Amino acid sequence: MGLPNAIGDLSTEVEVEAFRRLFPLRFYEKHLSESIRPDARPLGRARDTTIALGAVASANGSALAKIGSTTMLAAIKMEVMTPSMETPDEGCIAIDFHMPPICSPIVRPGRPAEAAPVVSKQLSDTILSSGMINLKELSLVSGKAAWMAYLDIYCLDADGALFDTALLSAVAAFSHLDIPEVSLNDDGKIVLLSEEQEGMSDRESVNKEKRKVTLSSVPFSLTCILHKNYILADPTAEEESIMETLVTVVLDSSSQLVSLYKPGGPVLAYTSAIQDCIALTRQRAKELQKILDEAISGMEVD
Amino acid sequence: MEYVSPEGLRLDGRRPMEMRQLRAEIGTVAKADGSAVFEMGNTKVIAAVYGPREVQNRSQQISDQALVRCEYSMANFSTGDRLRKPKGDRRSTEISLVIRQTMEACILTHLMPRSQIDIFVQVLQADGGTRSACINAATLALADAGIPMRDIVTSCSAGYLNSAPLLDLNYIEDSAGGPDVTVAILPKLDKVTLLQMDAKLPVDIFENVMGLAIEGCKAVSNYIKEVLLGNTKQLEYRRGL
Amino acid sequence: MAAKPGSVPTTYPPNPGPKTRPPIFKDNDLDWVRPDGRGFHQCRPAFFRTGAVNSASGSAYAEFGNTKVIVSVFGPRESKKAMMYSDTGRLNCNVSYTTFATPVRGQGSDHKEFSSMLHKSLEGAIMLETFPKTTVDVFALVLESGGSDLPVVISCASLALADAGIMMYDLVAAVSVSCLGKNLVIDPILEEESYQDGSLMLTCMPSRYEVTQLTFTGEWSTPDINEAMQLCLDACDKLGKVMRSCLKEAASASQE
Amino acid sequence: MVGLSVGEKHFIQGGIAQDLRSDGRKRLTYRPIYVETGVIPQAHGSARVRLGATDVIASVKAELGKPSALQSDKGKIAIYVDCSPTAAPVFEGRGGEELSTELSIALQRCLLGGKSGAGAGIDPSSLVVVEGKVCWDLYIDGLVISSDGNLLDALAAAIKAALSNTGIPKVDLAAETTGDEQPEVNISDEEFLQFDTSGIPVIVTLTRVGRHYIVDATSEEESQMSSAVSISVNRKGHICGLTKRGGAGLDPSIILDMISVAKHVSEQLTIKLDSEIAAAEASEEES
Amino acid sequence: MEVDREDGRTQNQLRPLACSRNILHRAHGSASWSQGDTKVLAAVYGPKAGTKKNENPEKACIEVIWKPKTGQTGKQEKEYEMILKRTLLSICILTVNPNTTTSIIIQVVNDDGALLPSAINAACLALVDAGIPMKHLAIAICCVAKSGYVILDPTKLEEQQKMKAFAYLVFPNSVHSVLPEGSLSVQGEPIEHGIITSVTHGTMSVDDYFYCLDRGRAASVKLSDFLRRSLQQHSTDSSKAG
Repeated sequence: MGLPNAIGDLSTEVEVEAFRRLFPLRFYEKHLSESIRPDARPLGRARDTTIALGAVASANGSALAKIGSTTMLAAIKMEVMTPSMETPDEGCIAIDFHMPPICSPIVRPGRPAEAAPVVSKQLSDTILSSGMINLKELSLVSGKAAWMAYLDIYCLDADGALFDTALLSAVAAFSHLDIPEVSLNDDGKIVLLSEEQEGMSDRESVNKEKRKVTLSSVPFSLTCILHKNYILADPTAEEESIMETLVTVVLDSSSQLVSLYKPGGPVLAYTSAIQDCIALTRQRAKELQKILDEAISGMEVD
Repeated sequence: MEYVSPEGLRLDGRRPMEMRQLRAEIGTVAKADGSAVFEMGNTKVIAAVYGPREVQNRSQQISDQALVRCEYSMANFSTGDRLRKPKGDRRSTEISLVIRQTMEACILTHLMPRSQIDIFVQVLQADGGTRSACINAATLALADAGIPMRDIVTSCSAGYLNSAPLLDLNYIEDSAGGPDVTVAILPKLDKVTLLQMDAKLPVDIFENVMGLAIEGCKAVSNYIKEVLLGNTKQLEYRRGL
Repeated sequence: MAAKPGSVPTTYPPNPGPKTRPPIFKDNDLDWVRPDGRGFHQCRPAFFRTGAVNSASGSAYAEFGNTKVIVSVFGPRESKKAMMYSDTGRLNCNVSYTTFATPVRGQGSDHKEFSSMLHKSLEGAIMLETFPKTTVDVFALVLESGGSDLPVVISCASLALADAGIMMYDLVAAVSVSCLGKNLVIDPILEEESYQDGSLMLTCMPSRYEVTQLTFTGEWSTPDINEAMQLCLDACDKLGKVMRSCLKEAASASQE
Repeated sequence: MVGLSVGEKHFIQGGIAQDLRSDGRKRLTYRPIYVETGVIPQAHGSARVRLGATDVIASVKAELGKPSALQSDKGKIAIYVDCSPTAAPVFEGRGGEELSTELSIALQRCLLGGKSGAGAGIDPSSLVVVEGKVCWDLYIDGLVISSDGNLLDALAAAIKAALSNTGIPKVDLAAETTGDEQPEVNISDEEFLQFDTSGIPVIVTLTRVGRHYIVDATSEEESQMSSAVSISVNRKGHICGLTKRGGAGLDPSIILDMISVAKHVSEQLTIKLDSEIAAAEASEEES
Repeated sequence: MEVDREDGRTQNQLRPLACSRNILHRAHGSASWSQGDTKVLAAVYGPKAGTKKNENPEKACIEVIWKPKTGQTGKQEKEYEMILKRTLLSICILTVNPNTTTSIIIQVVNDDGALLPSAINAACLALVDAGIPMKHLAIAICCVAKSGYVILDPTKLEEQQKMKAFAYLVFPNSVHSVLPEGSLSVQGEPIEHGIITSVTHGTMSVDDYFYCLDRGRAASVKLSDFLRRSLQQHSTDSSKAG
């Protein structure tokens, strides 16, 4: 057992930064044994989280969410479509997740990041299957016109827990969504009911009542790292790259399980660990709900 | 549609065995090592040859022979209806390959190991028979660049429409959907280096049509030789020999 | 447009019909005010902040009215492809838009023209010989387009380069001017840009008083050119001061 | 890539400093321009321009289209440039794309005027057939066949020549149509409309080598430049567009000086080009 | 509680399983796996020299290419590729062949539900066929949870019926090991009780999920037996032939 000792001896001599780069796993394990993480967080604590609503003026709904330094900008643009024959009174949501080259040194222009389509798929699965949005509310004229909500989420800074931040920004953008008031014109097209026309035009608004979407059962998520017997909540990019087993739990407001996502990883998840992760997520969902409520009430004051 | 009138004339007034007007010009691209314009009626192509030179991509280097590369591209305005095609579509890739293989067979590649020869052909106007015109232009450009070759390669196409073999199809005849036989030969060695056909044709008629195309190739080779000779004489004259 | 594979229904934005172009102002109508109430020669208030993206070597965020831009700088790092040896560094620029940046939902694709303009505006200011054999990547994302996008991107990029500690001769400030009828308006917003008769964009290194890039469109007489250039140079000078103070603030904040 | 030895570089720079360039020209002299029109019979108009060893072709094709909703009284003009790999092996595959886009954008900026169409070489409202319904869409394609510097000036000259050579078929309305229907039109195959090309500017590129600037640089000279400014000037002497290449900064007063030099040079260039175009047209009609 | 299933199965009944190995001659390893009408083909090439950029060269690297039955590779396929890659990485011994890349190509022949689990099982078999060093096998199964009961191995129709939640689960198979008893268990739980991969769709209660886990784990034993039997059979066949 010469090697670990050698490293141990070395650790007293080399500087902390150098040790961190040379033996990242040992560096982390030393911290974990003290129940603390290098950024001074306890294992189960998530990073500081902020939400700013209405970050993009040209969109119908938008939000900027930050968890630690991971930053996501989500914006919704509403367009009109003809609903499909099978669901004449339902609208549609198209969700896309982008990782532009600005967000991380590994993304280069012209070659999209490998993670982007995966997170994109995960997001649309989660949002659509959680039943957060009733697609019927997006209907305008049954069989003729319905809203297509284009939700685009841009990662501005990638530092771990991409899915959690993206989901939070998406939920916040929906809660900020203001559906424009529209009417049906003579050509059968939906047009904006602009303020100056209101007086003289005899057209009626087709969605006077439906200017906001009701969010039933909002999904919140928490990603945890499983490493040996430790569970680390809300990992940074560095932690994700060193300890590879990730579990993402999504719970909705009524604590129903929307998704439990563990794509492989060297550590096996036992029932007890999963129960712990779910418990952490329950707690986190409450925190996030509070942050979101504060952001919304902050908007209403303005 | 009638492609040959009862009087035995084709749509553009030619006889079935008649070739379109040929025109060639050597040295049109000043910066290239060799270049030529070749016209067959309304079909007009430019070929430029760069090399033999150092291999750009080291991994492609061949230790005992020269690397021959070819790129075929069509100008946006070369066809009747304006189309902006992306570069490197399937058709251009295929033609590039055909030209490359044909030219590689006649270049004495073993004389220039570890080097690279680039042939670029650009179609300015397409009116049928671009493949043949490109090969002819490439031959001239290679000769202009002074690259050692076994023989010049010349190419011509022939088709079979309204039960008549037709030499050197133009675009309308080409798009009629009948068989189209493209042949390239080494005239001095009397060997065929390229033979392509893309439709069904009885064997005896095929021999007929191929024979016609070979005759066309020979006619092209006579013209090309004339042009090369004229060019050489001019060079001689300029050098005051 | 060919339909995309898959069953994506075609959609349209609910705009109130094709607008007939309202004349923003008539000739010689000097009483006209700009849509956002500014004077003709008045720039929008500029807001800059460095260090917006943690994972980048340097970054900056800029906000001019509704124009919001974020720029990250990576490197100097290993050149991407097996590129030939070079005894000076390389600069690689890329500008892209978000899908929701423009009033009509776009594709969010790369903007080749702006990418090459950004490159040309910056290369003269960077000491490329200080990082041989390597590449500095400058990536810009326009979060929201509110007019004068390119000048904002350029100014923001030079700030991000400074934040990344890349050696430069000077900061690069950029300003554009639109020509509407006989009037010159500085720092135009999107609406003004869509009706402009001509435009001029100038990027310069304010302390060295050198122009690194200059573009014109439309028809200009010599006196107009003189006037517009002077307008831009003055504005660049002011902008340069704002940028410098932003850097100073960041530096003093990090010292504390 | 132009590979030059130190001696060659000095020779070029020294020659420019003494107002005697390596091919015997003065700093502000163009190489001889050869114009040939009607080189692409399938197009509505075409021209080939040679400037020394630089060789470009421009073609104009017109298609009937619908004007955009925002500018219902204007036709659309688009300029695309392609660099053929015959001109240089580096243009192979996608290698020429970067330069092609740059040239296309520079030409659009210099020839098509501002967003509202003011200052355009060709009045886009002359392309309208029925307002808001039918207009001509003009597609201008440039192709670089051989490149020896100064591509932008050569392309602009070729486009000007191609437009002078362009005849657009006359269009008659077939029948009165109302409402939203797309009106039917007859395209005449006998009568052609010509453009007024006198307003199309010429582009003069001034390349700065050392402390001097030269026009119509060859690629060897371009490799020695510190910066270059392309200025498009119309017959009235107004500047219709300007782009700068090359990274080095310039003092604003130098730019103004360059503009005035460009104006001066453009007068001679316009005259020379017009006479070449006229000669080319005449020889085309003869043949 | 009895549930009626379209094909008359009981809720815990799997569809008929079939698998075969070494079906492609050019590939280094290959296998096909079918569960009812779902059929997947997997081919393994490698280990080839070198890893891709951004991968750790001190370990072996795995690359997964998912070919859908029709159409082009989209987001769904990218997600499957990522899940498959991570799942396989966790069962392979990566330190044996450092700085190499093993490619696994998955071709969907027919999709009738439980596609991802079938692909994981097929990939596992193909890896064994190619002789890639592995810690243990992975057994994948799909469970559908519906208010209090669970059905296993659903068909496409059963997957698509709305408001149903389903989970794809991957377990390690039971290890026959020469190591002393207990060394393979973590915290007293046997290794086959751990989850390698879990992917869920749709909303379910937490209890339902754990119920899924239980049933899935029970069924995975059956699958594991089937896998082991077919592997042993093949190896005896080939040893006879050899």
